[in-house]
Amino acid sequence: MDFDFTDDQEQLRDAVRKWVDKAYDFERRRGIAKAGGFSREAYGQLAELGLCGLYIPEANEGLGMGPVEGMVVMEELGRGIVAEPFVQTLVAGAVLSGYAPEAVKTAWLPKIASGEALVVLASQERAARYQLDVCEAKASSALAGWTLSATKTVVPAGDQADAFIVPALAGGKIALFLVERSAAGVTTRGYGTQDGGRAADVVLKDAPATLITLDGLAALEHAVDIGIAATCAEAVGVMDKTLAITVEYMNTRKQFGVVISSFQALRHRVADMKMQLELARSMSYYASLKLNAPAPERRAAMARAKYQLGNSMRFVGQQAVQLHGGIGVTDEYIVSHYFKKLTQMEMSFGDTLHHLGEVSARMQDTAGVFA
Amino acid sequence: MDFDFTDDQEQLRDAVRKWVDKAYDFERRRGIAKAGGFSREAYGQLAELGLCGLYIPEANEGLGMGPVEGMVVMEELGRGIVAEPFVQTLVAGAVLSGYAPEAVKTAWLPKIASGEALVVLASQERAARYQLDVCEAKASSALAGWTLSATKTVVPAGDQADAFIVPALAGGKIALFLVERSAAGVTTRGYGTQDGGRAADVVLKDAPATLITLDGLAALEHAVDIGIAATCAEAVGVMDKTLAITVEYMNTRKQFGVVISSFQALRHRVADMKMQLELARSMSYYASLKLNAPAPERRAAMARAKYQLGNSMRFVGQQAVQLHGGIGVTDEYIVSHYFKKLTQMEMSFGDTLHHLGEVSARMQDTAGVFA
Amino acid sequence: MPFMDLAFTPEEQKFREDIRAWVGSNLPADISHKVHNALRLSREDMQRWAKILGKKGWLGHAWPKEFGGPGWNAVQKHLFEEECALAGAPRVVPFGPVMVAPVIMAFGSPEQQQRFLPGIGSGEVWWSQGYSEPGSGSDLASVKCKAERQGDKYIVNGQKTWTTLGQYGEWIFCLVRTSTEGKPQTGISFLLIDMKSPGVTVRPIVLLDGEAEVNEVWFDNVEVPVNNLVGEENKGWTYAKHLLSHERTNIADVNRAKRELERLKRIAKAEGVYDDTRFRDEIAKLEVDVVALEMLVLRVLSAEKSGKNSLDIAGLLKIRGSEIQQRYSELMMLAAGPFSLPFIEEAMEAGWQGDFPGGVAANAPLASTYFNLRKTTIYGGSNEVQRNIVSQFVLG
Amino acid sequence: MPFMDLAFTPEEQKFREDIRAWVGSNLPADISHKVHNALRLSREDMQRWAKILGKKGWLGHAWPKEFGGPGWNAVQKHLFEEECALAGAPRVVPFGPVMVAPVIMAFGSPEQQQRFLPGIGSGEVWWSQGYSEPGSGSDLASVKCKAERQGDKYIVNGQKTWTTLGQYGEWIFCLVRTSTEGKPQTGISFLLIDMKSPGVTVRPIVLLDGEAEVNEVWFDNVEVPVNNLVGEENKGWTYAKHLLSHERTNIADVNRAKRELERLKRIAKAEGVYDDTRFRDEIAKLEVDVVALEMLVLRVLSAEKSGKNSLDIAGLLKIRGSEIQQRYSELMMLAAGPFSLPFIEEAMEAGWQGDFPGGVAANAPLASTYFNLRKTTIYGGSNEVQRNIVSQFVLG
Repeated sequence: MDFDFTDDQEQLRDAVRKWVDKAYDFERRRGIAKAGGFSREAYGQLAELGLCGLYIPEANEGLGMGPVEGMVVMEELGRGIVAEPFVQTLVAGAVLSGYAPEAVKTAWLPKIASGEALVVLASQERAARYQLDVCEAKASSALAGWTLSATKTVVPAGDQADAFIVPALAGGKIALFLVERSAAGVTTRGYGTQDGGRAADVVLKDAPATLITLDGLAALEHAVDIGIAATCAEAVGVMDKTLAITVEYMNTRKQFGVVISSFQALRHRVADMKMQLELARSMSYYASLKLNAPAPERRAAMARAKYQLGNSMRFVGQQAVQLHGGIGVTDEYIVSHYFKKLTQMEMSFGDTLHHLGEVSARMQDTAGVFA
Repeated sequence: MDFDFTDDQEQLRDAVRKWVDKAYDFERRRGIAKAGGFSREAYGQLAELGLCGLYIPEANEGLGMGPVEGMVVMEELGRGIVAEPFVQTLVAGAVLSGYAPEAVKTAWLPKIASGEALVVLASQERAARYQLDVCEAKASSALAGWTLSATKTVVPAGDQADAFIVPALAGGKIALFLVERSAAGVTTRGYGTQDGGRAADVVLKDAPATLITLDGLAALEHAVDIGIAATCAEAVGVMDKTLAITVEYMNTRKQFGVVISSFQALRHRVADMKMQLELARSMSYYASLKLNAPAPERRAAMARAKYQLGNSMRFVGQQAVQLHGGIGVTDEYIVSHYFKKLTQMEMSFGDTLHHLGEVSARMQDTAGVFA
Repeated sequence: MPFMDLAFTPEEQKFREDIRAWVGSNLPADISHKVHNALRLSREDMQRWAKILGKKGWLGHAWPKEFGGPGWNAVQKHLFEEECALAGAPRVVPFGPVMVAPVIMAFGSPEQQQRFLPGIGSGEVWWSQGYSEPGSGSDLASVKCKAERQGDKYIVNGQKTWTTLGQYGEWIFCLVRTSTEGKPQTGISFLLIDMKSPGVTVRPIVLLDGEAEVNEVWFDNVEVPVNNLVGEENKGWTYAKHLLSHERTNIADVNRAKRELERLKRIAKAEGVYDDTRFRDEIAKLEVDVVALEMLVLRVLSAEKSGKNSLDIAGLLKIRGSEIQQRYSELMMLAAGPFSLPFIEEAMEAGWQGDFPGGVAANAPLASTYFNLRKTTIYGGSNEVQRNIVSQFVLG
Repeated sequence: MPFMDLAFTPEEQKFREDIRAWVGSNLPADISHKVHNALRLSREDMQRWAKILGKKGWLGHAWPKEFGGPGWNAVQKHLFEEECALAGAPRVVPFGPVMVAPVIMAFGSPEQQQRFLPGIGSGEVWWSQGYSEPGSGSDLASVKCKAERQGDKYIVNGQKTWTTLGQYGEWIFCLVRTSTEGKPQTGISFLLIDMKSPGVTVRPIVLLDGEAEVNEVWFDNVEVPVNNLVGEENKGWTYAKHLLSHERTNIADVNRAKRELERLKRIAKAEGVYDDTRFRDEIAKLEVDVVALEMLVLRVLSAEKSGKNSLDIAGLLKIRGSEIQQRYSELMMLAAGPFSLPFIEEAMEAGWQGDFPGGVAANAPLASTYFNLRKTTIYGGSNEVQRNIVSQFVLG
C-alpha cells in the first residue's frame, strides 16, 4: 500500500505541467475554442512529448506505461483544461493493444503513438444514453470484408479523427470495429461542444470496417472504464486548479472594505470544496489503481469513482462560480471555463445518477476498498 | 385565497397555548415520560378544553370543526411536545364520524368528545412498514358478530386506550373494526417510545369486534391522511419552538469571548433552519387545506406535505442540536427532547423516502398548488 | 369574514379567466414558442409584447390607478403574472415599468412624471439600470460614478456594469456620487440619463453561455440636465431602497418555475428518463419544492392583501426561487445528457432547420440555460447576502 | 523503490493475517456479540479486553519499543486497528494508552514513566480526561479549574465536564490553571490526579439516549502532590497540543464505519428494504462515502510511512468520519422505521429474553445509537471548528 509517485512519474508530471503552462495558456485555449474546439497542432505537441504512446507497448513504438502514468498526465492536462480529447488516445491505445489482431496493431499503434493518427471511440447512439449494451449499429460480413451502417453522435473530435473504434451488432452480439474516416460511406458533421472542445455526428453507410474483436461488449466496457479513470484524473486536475483560482480571487477581491476570504460562511464553503477535491483525488487514485483488476471488480470500482467525482465536480464547479460572484459568470474570466469543463465531464462516460445505479446494482455484503 | 385565521381560531390557539405554557411545562413532561409516557390526567385536561371533540359533529356532542382548527391545535401541542397522542383523537373522531354506522357513532363519539374514551388506530403490522394495503389481521363473521385475530405493534398509547380502530381482512378485503381493549381475547404490552410517549403491542385472539366499514382501505387511507396533516401541523409547532430555543441559546452562549450568534457560518445555518421552517409551515397549510379534497388529490397532497416536513424536521432537529454543542446532547437540556420528537415524527405515517415514492408515483404533467 | 382557504374566490377566478382569455388572443404565437423552448428573444420580440401590454394599460400592471395602472391588489397582480408566465409570455423587462417608474411616481416632479411615465407605460422607451459598478458587488453604496454640477447640468464620469440588456437601452437611471462627505450612502443621487448623449459608451459583456446579456456602460463627460435629477441631490440611496422594497414575491419567479417544471417533464419523457426511478425522483423532489415555494408566495400575497400578518420572508423567496431555477435547468440538461453538449449557436434561433445531434433541436439551449442561470444566486443581492438578512431577522 | 499500489505488501498481508488469527482466538465472543449488535458494554467488558491486549503488549500498540510497544509503523497500526474493529472488538478506551501515555513519555519524568506507564499498558488502571469545563466548548484554553501551589502540593478547585466514562476512572489527567498572567494558553499546567483523593466528586450526565456516558467531575480542595505535575508548570497547553497532534487517522474511525456499513446491509435485508431502490441507493451512496474515506485514510498512512508527502487533512478526516457515523446510524434507524421507536432499556442488554415489538430485538438500540452519535460532529473540536482549520490551511 503506497501512494508515492516514482521519480519518473514526477518527471512526467513536470514535463506535462510545463507544456500546459507555457504552450497552452488561456489565450491559446480561447483561440482553439473559437476556431472550432480542436487544434491538430496542439495535439501534435502532446505527441511530441511522447504522451500519445503512453498505453501502447514498446513493441508497437509506444511507452508501455500504466494507469498511474495515465493518471499523472490527465491531472496535468486537466489543470490546463486542454480541449484536445487525450482521453480518447489513452482509450484507443489500450483497447487496440489489448483486443485487436496483430495486423491492426502493427498498422495503427505506431501511428497513434507518433500522433500521426487520432483514433476515437464512436459509440454514442441516440437510444443508448449511458448504456453500453444498447446498440443499433449493424455490421455485415461479405467476401470483401466487414461493412458497417451506423449513426453515432457526439463523437469526440469526430470530424478531425483519422479513424473510429465503433461498436456494432454482428450476428446479434456487439463487436468492435475500426473504421477510417476517409473510407467510403463515412460522413461527419462537426460542431463545438459546451466545454470549448469539438465533437461530431458520424454516419456510416455500408462503410468498410476492420474487425477488432467479436467480444465487443467486454472490450467496450474496458474502453469506457479506461475513459472513466482518465476522466476522473482529469477532473482532479481541473478541480485543483479551480480551487486555486477561487482562493486567489477570494484573497484579492474586497467587499464592504475587506477581502471576501474573511467571511466565515465563505471560508467554510472553501473547506467543503477542499473536502470534495480530496475525496475526488482519493477516488481517482482508487479508479486508476483498480483499472487492471478483473472486470467485475474493475467495473464496480469505476462506478464508485465516477459517482464521487460527479458529485465533487458539480459542487466545486458551482461553488467556484458562486464565490466569484458576477465575474464568475463572464466568458472573459477563466473560472467559468473550468466550470463548463467540469459540467461536461460529469456527463462523460455516464453521469452521477447513472453510476449511482451501477453502484447500487453491484453492491455486495462487504464494505470498503479491499472488500 | 386567504391564509388569515379567524378570531375564533386565534382564540382557540391562545387557549391551547396557555394550557401548554401553564400546565405542560418541561418538568411535567419529564415526569410523564418517566412514568411511562402517557398521562390520563393531562389527556383529561385536553378534553376539558373541549379539544377532543374537535372533529366530532355537534350532533354527537362534538365541536364540528375542521382541518384548520385541527392544525391550530396541533401546532400548539407541538410547541409543548405534548406526549399524549392527540393526533389519534382527531383521527378517531373523523373516521368514526365519516365511516361508522349510526349506532357506533352514538355509542362512541360523545365519549371521545368528553375524553372519557381514548380511541386509537391499531394498524401497524410487522410486514407492512408504511404500506396501508398490507394486512394480515383476519376478521371472521359468525352469528354472534365479528371476531378479529391480529397482532398490531407500536400502537400509540395502546395499553391505555379504551378502544382500537383495527383494519383486518374480511373476505379478502380490508375492513375497519372497532375493538374494545376490555374485550375478551385482547392483550396489550405497553412500553415507552423514543420521543417520551407511549405505545403498545396489541394482540387480538378471536376478539369480539364491531364493524365500522367494509370499505376499509379507503377509510384507513383517510385516517392516515388526517394523521399526516395533524403530524405536519404538530411538527411546525415543534420546529418553531426548536428554532426559538436555539436562537435564545445562540444569543446567550459565548465562545472565544463573543456570543456564538456572531459567527457568520452559524448565522447562515439559522437562516437555513428558518427556510426549512417556513417551507414546512407552508406545506402544513397545504396539507390541512387539502384534507377535504377528493381522495386522489388528497393523497397526493399529503405525500408532498409529509415529504417536505420530513426533510425540514430532520434538518431543523439535527442543526438545533449541533448549534447547541455539547449541551444539545444532554437529557437535562430541553432541545434534545425536541430533536427526538422530530425524529419520531419523521417515521410516523410514512417516512420521507416513502413519501418521495408516493410523490413520484402520483406525478402528473402539470405543476404547482392548483394543478 | 376572511377564513383560511386555498381556493381563489369566484371573483379572483373570473379575473384569472379574463386574463387568460386576453393573453391567449394577444400573445403572438412566435414569441410564446420561443419562450416555451428557451430560444433567443430579440429586442423586437420583447418590445412587441411590451407594446401590446402597454396598449392595454397592463405594462405597468402594478401601477396605481392615478398613474394609469389598473389598480389591482396583490392577488390580482399575481394572477396576471402567472397567466402571462404559463402562456409563455416573455418576462417584462422590469427596468422601466417595475423599477424606475415607481421611483418617478414617488419622488419625481410632476414634470418628470408627465415626461417619462407615458413612454414607460406604453413600452415605447427602453430603460436600463445603472446601479452596479466594477468592484461594487453586493456593496451597492460604494458608488464611484461621479456627477459634478456645472450650472444647470451635471457632468457625469465613471462606469456602470452588469447593465442587463443595456445594449438596447434608450434611457438609463443611475446612482451617481454627488458628494464624498459623510457615510457612503449619503452622497448618492438618482439621475436619469439619455443614453444617446455624447460620451455614453455601451460595451457588451459576453457571459459564460456566449450571450451578451449584460453590458458595461461608460460615461465620459456626459452632460445631463439638472432637471433629470429625481428628488433631492444626495438622497438617491433612499429612493433606491424604496425601489428595492418593491421587489416582492415576483423575485421568487414561481410562475416561471411551474412552466419550466412542466417543460422538464416533457424533456424527460422525450429523453426516456421520465420512467427511470432515480431521475423521476429528482423531478418529484423539485415538484415538492415548487409547491412549497408557491405556498410561501401565496402566504405573502395573502398577508399583503389583508395587511394582517407581517411576513418578512422576501429573502427566503429569493434564495429558494433562485435555487429552484438552477435545479430545473440542471435537470433539463442532465435529462438530455450527452445530447445537451453540442454548442450550436444557430440552433438557439427559432426556425433553425438544422439537424441537432441526437435529433432533438429542443435540447440545443439546455446547457446554455443551465450556465446562464448560475447568475440567479449571485445577482439581486447574492444568496449569501440574503442569508445575512434572514439571519439578522431571526437572530437580531 | 516505492510505487503506487493499492495492495498491501506480502509482509503487510502476513501481518494482517497474524493479527486476525490472534484476535480471532483471543477476543471473547460475548464481547464481540455486544459490539456487533450495539448492546451495552460494561466496565468489566471493556477492561477485560484491555487486559487481554495489555498482556500481549498491544494495548499501547502505538507506543515506541523503548516503552514496551511493538514498534509498528503507521500501516501496521492501521491494520491492527482494522482487524480489531472488524472482529467486533470494543474501541480501546483511549484516555490511558492513547492520550496520557504519549504525554508522559514525551514530557514526564523517568519516575513518572516508571510509575504510571505499566498500569496503563497493562490495562489495570482506568484513566479519564479532564480537559473540558462548563462553558469552554471549543475554546479549550479557557481553563478555569485552579491549582494553587502550597509547599509540595497543589490544591485543586474547580470543575471538569464531558468526562467520558469518568464514572469508572481511577486517575484523571487535567488541564489546570496555575497562572492568570499573559495569554490564556500560557498559565495552564498538566496534572495527574488520583480520583480517589478526598474532594473529588463524579456526577454522571445523562445524555439524550438515556445513557450516562459522560460526567461532571468536581474538585473541592483536592490535594495533589507536586510530583504529579507533568513537565513544567504553565506549559501544559504545549503538552495538550502535542497530545492532540497524536490524533490522526483513527479520528476518521473508518474501520468501524466499514463494520457498521455491513451491519446496515444486514438490517436493511431483515427489514425488507434492501431491495427497495430508494433505500438501497442511500446505502450505495454511503458505500462510496466509506470507500472514499478509506482511500483518504490510506493516503495519509502512506504519507506517514514514507514521510514524503505532507497531507494536512486531519480536519477533513474528522468532518467526514463523523458525518458518516451519523449517516449509517440514521439509515439503520430508518430501515427499521416504526420498529426502532420503542424505547425498552432492558433490550439493550445482552441476553435479554423479551419480545421486542416487531419481533427483532436487534432493532432495540438503533434509535439510541443514532441519538448518541449526534455527539460526533460536536466533540473533539466541532465540525465548525474543523472547517475553520481546513479553510485556514487552504486560504491562509
